[in-house]
Amino acid sequence: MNGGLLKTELAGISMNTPVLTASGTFGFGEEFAEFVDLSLLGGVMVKGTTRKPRRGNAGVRIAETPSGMLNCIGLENPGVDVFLQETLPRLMPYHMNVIVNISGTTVEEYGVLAEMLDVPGVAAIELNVSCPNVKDGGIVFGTDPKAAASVVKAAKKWTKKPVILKLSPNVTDIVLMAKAVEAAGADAISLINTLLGMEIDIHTWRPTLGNITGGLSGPCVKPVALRMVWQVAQNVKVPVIGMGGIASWQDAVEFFLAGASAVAVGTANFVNPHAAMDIIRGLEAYLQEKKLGSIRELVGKMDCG
Amino acid sequence: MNGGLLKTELAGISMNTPVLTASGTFGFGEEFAEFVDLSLLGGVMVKGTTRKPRRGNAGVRIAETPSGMLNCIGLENPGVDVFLQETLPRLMPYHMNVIVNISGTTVEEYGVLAEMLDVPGVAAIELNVSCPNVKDGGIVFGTDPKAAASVVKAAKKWTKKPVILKLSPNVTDIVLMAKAVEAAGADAISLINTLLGMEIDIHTWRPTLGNITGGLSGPCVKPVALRMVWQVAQNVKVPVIGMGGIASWQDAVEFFLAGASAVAVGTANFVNPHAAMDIIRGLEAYLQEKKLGSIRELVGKMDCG
Amino acid sequence: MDLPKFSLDAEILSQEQMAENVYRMTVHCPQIAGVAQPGTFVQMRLLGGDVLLRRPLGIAEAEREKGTLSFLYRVLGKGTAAFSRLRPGAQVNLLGPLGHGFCMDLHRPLLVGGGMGLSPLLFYARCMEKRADVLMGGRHAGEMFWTELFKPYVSKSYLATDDGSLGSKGFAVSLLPKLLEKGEYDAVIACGPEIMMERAAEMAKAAGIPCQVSLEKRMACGLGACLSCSVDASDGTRKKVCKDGPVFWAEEVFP
Amino acid sequence: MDLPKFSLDAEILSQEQMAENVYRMTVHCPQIAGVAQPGTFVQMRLLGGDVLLRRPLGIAEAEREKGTLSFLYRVLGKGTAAFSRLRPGAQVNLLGPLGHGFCMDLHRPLLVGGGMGLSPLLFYARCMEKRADVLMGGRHAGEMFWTELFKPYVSKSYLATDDGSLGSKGFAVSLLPKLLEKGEYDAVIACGPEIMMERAAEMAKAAGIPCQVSLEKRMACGLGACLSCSVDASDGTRKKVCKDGPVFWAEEVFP
Ligand SMILES: Cc1cc2nc3c(=O)[nH]c(=O)nc-3n(C[C@H](O)[C@H](O)[C@H](O)COP(=O)(O)OP(=O)(O)OC[C@H]3O[C@@H](n4cnc5c(N)ncnc54)[C@H](O)[C@@H]3O)c2cc1C
Ligand SMILES: Cc1cc2nc3c(=O)[nH]c(=O)nc-3n(C[C@H](O)[C@H](O)[C@H](O)COP(=O)(O)OP(=O)(O)OC[C@H]3O[C@@H](n4cnc5c(N)ncnc54)[C@H](O)[C@@H]3O)c2cc1C
Ligand SMILES: Cc1cc2nc3c(=O)[nH]c(=O)nc-3n(C[C@H](O)[C@H](O)[C@H](O)COP(=O)(O)O)c2cc1C
Ligand SMILES: Cc1cc2nc3c(=O)[nH]c(=O)nc-3n(C[C@H](O)[C@H](O)[C@H](O)COP(=O)(O)O)c2cc1C
Ligand code: FES
Ligand code: FES
Repeated sequence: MNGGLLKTELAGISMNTPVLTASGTFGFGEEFAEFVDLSLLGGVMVKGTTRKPRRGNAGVRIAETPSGMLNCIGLENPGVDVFLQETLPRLMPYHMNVIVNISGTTVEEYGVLAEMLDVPGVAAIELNVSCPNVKDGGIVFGTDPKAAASVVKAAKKWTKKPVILKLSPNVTDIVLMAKAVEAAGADAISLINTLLGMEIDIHTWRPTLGNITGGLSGPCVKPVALRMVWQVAQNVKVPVIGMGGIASWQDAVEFFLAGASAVAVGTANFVNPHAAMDIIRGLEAYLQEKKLGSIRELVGKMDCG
Repeated sequence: MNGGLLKTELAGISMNTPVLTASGTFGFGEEFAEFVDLSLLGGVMVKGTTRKPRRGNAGVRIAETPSGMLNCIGLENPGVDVFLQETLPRLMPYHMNVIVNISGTTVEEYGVLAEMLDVPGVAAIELNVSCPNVKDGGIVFGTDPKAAASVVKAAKKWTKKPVILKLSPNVTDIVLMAKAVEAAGADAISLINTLLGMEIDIHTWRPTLGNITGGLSGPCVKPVALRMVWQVAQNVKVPVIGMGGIASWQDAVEFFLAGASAVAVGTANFVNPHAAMDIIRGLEAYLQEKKLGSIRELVGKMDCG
Repeated sequence: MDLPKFSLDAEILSQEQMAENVYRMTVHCPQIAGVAQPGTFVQMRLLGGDVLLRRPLGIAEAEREKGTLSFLYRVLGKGTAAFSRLRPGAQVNLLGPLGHGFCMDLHRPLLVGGGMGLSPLLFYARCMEKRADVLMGGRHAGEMFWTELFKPYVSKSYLATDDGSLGSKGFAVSLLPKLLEKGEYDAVIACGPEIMMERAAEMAKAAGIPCQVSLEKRMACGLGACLSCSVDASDGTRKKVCKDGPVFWAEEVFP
Repeated sequence: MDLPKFSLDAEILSQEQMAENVYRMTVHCPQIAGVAQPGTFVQMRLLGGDVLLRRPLGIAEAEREKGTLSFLYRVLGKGTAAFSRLRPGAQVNLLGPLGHGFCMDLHRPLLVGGGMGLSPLLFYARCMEKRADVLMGGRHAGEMFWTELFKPYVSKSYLATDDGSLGSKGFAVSLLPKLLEKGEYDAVIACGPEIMMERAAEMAKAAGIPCQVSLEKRMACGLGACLSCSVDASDGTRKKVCKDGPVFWAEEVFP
């Protein structure tokens, strides 16, 4: 690593590189420790955490689609208590930015979670208001600007950590959502979460997934994600963390040019466990080749003259 | 063709098969006459037609994306007068259902177009309220239930032909849109139009497409299209024409099971000019194998028990 | 203890069709061959095709000296069909070895396998050096190439086919009570359809010996990160088949 | 008159590298070879890979007796890179012949080609049986394998490279005024970068002879249906490069 070129800072979090890993696709980071130098990542957005443990959805949880996948994990996780007592201490030796992705069923629960996670070792919290795979709440916070704003306010009130709001792409007007959460005090915005999709098994005439519908991710969603990042980045002042289908450093460059200050790698981790490392190396070489002194010189530089 | 199995009727239009071709992907049908028996199709949804001729967008108009494509043709067409005087008479010998896809910039214009097209040789009109690639209007009719409803009313008032409303997937609540246009009198609903996406050329730092953003179509969007068809079909009584990424008869079967009464083939026509024929043959063989007497026995039969 | 894991391209040395829709692929991959244990698996990725996710495949043979791995797989859908079209000289990417394998600390295990579940048992039988017997189940005689594969490595083999075209007619597990009667075996090691493994587990329990089973679930990461593959364990916790398994003691996962 | 069109799988007979990133692929496709005209093209589709849309390629050679077609193409992106990895025996799907070719009704045309634009001119030269001369432009000597390819079919060839490593240094069109001076040619047939064709058209006009050009646009359908490829014509109408072209009289499309 030719130190420095990729160093950045986002919402007060200092990052060795602007490449993070997306929630739900990278476990707690430790699962990938053999393939990725976790301390080089901008951060690991850990698996969605809830107040109480959740078993997630029954039945089949993933399906492959053209250049993508559907999932309906349904926020399976051991709950915030186990996270704080067992997981977080285990992550300390990795020296990585741990960004905790949280989901609540009420506005208050986001506040409670935010407060519980206001502890050393947590770099930031990411509010997931858009998990398409759980029935009790969540989805409304992700599609209604007022509800999303109230979730941000609740979290901001109870934590001093940076609060990142993660937007759902399943909306008519992504800019409206982004402006609402910015006004409510979000320190950064990440997007996109998964698109809602489904598959039917034509042999059994039943939905493939246990939850009928699931979240679409992977390269197939990249054009939509990139468009939303571009629209949002132009309209807010807080930094945007772009994600959705990023599988190569070239994809990442597109997101930076569209206005993302950092990117997160999701589904690609399943295809190639060192995808994030490959992207970091590729970005660095690209900056060197283009004789750019910092990744920031790319951010938002798309020229639509 | 083992006659009859695929015969169907939709919004009063009798169709030899429930397989149509999607607007903008099949010209006026004649371009594909060497590869497809046009009279076997349920209908040809011809290229989007407007009151005045349109040149469409400048610059690059298509880009390939993972399992899909972006387009920003921008409704290039010779205008309704040329369509009526030159194109329609030329299509007569093909004995196909000509469904004219129309776009207006005002509610009134939809009425004017509907009236002008209320002529022999036109089987139905399809209202495109969702072209993402033109700036003057269109998009608002596709994302606001009231506006969409008023477009349907205007068209219904001026034509006795069946009126099909084509929904945009770029909305928070597709069911709300569908219910609104059903209540306004739409005889059928087709969905989905393209998802809004973009691509950036990392060599030039410019958007690939002349119009910056474009519409995403092809296999990559199938999971989203199928989910929307399923959601809408459960909530409206009018028939649904399903489209979005259909490339094989297996894909088509999924759409029927999800509740579509007919399907339309779009991007797949570019990949395989006889895609629609292959789908017709595959569906017929499937019905025979399953010992079903009619395609209707598939419609909406997904079992989510 | 987790085994060290590798993610690397491996050259295909041979690809043979064993029966209708069943293939054996052998690849050169000394790193994984060097550490793989019977019951562990790899996540195989197609390079440059239109298959996105990896596909889990058990390891059927690992020859440490030659640095080769073999897989026996059935063509089911898009991924396995694409694998079967690859020719020697082509490459696949392997992530592995993944998960935990079968208990090696046994003196006289009885292997019970059905269909492609026989694949990891083959590797196990070989490591047991004739100390294991095998009870095989398959659909019909055409699939019983397995007999030949197991012959060099097991002491005795028994078999049943659904249609009776080879061996006894019916389910392999039906033969189990009789085989366990003599008290010769110190464990049952089962891999195959879930219903078969459940019955094998019951019978082993009745016979008073332990039983291991190998579960199958759709997998994305294979590393314990995505929770695509989690199952309820008997103790009320959740287990990840890819990481905590795929091999479990029957009582860990069956009620 | 439109040519009859086919959409069919064709076996690759050979694939040779001609220069850095430039390949010649020969396929067996008697149906298209039987009717193709110089200047027409095919839409080539990769079977079973991760490339969705077809890619337009001009026909460089069509041998009616052998039923073969050749393409000369440069690897630019994902599609052409995938083509270049295919080996003899593999198949591609061809849709063609598409569009309208060059005017065959000429006695002594001068062909002006730059880069891969030389490919369709090769087919044309061959049909003209030594009645044509060719003026070739390329980046450097490494790309001038073209000279050898044209030699058997043209009467004279002239060439220029950007770096002067072969032939004259500079743009090929700069040589044009001198060549047209004698009044020997009855038309200029140009294919290459748009700027080159525009200049060639101007010079032909100045010399008082007609000029044809072959346009390049991104294409989806290739059949005149999708309007991916439309361009403004001088008469104010819109033309579809795939169907109305790719070959146009210069005055139809250049101001
Ligand atoms: C630990 C483990 C070891 C395995 N070992 C073998 C083996 O040695 N030989 C063999 O023939 N098969 C084995 N399988 C099953 C094999 O993984 C599937 O048959 C294969 O993934 C099917 O992929 P496809 O693309 O052909 O089918 P598709 O139906 O197109 O696959 C769609 C998706 O579902 C998943 N999927 C479909 N069926 C299964 C299944 N039965 N198990 C897990 N995932 C599935 C695929 O991985 C893919 O993600 C094993 C499975 C597991 C979990
Ligand atoms: C009528 C016609 C004939 C042609 N004949 C030849 C030939 O004989 N030899 C040759 O080397 N090339 C030829 N080309 C150009 C060739 O089609 C492109 O180089 C090729 O499509 C690039 O595909 P890609 O996947 O490698 O590049 P990518 O950049 O990955 O392609 C992305 C998309 O853009 C399109 N595209 C990119 N560049 C071009 C281009 N220059 N022209 C048209 N579409 C493009 C692709 O078709 C694809 O849809 C011809 C083009 C046309 C229109
Ligand atoms: C298996 C899986 C599980 C996911 N779980 C979560 C989650 O718990 N919380 C969350 O905010 N996003 C979750 N996501 C969404 C991803 O973080 C990411 O936003 C999305 O997948 C788009 O990025 P990608 O296309 O690179 O995967 C999940 C995605 C996948 C594929
Ligand atoms: C090149 C192109 C042009 C299109 N033009 C129109 C149009 O004029 N009017 C319209 O309603 N939809 C238009 N569409 C959308 C398609 O009709 C269809 O709704 C969409 O592409 C999804 O189907 P597919 O994935 O099968 O292509 C166009 C799509 C493409 C790819
Ligand atoms: S496959 Fe990801 S946790 Fe098991
Ligand atoms: S490529 Fe479709 S009209 Fe020319």
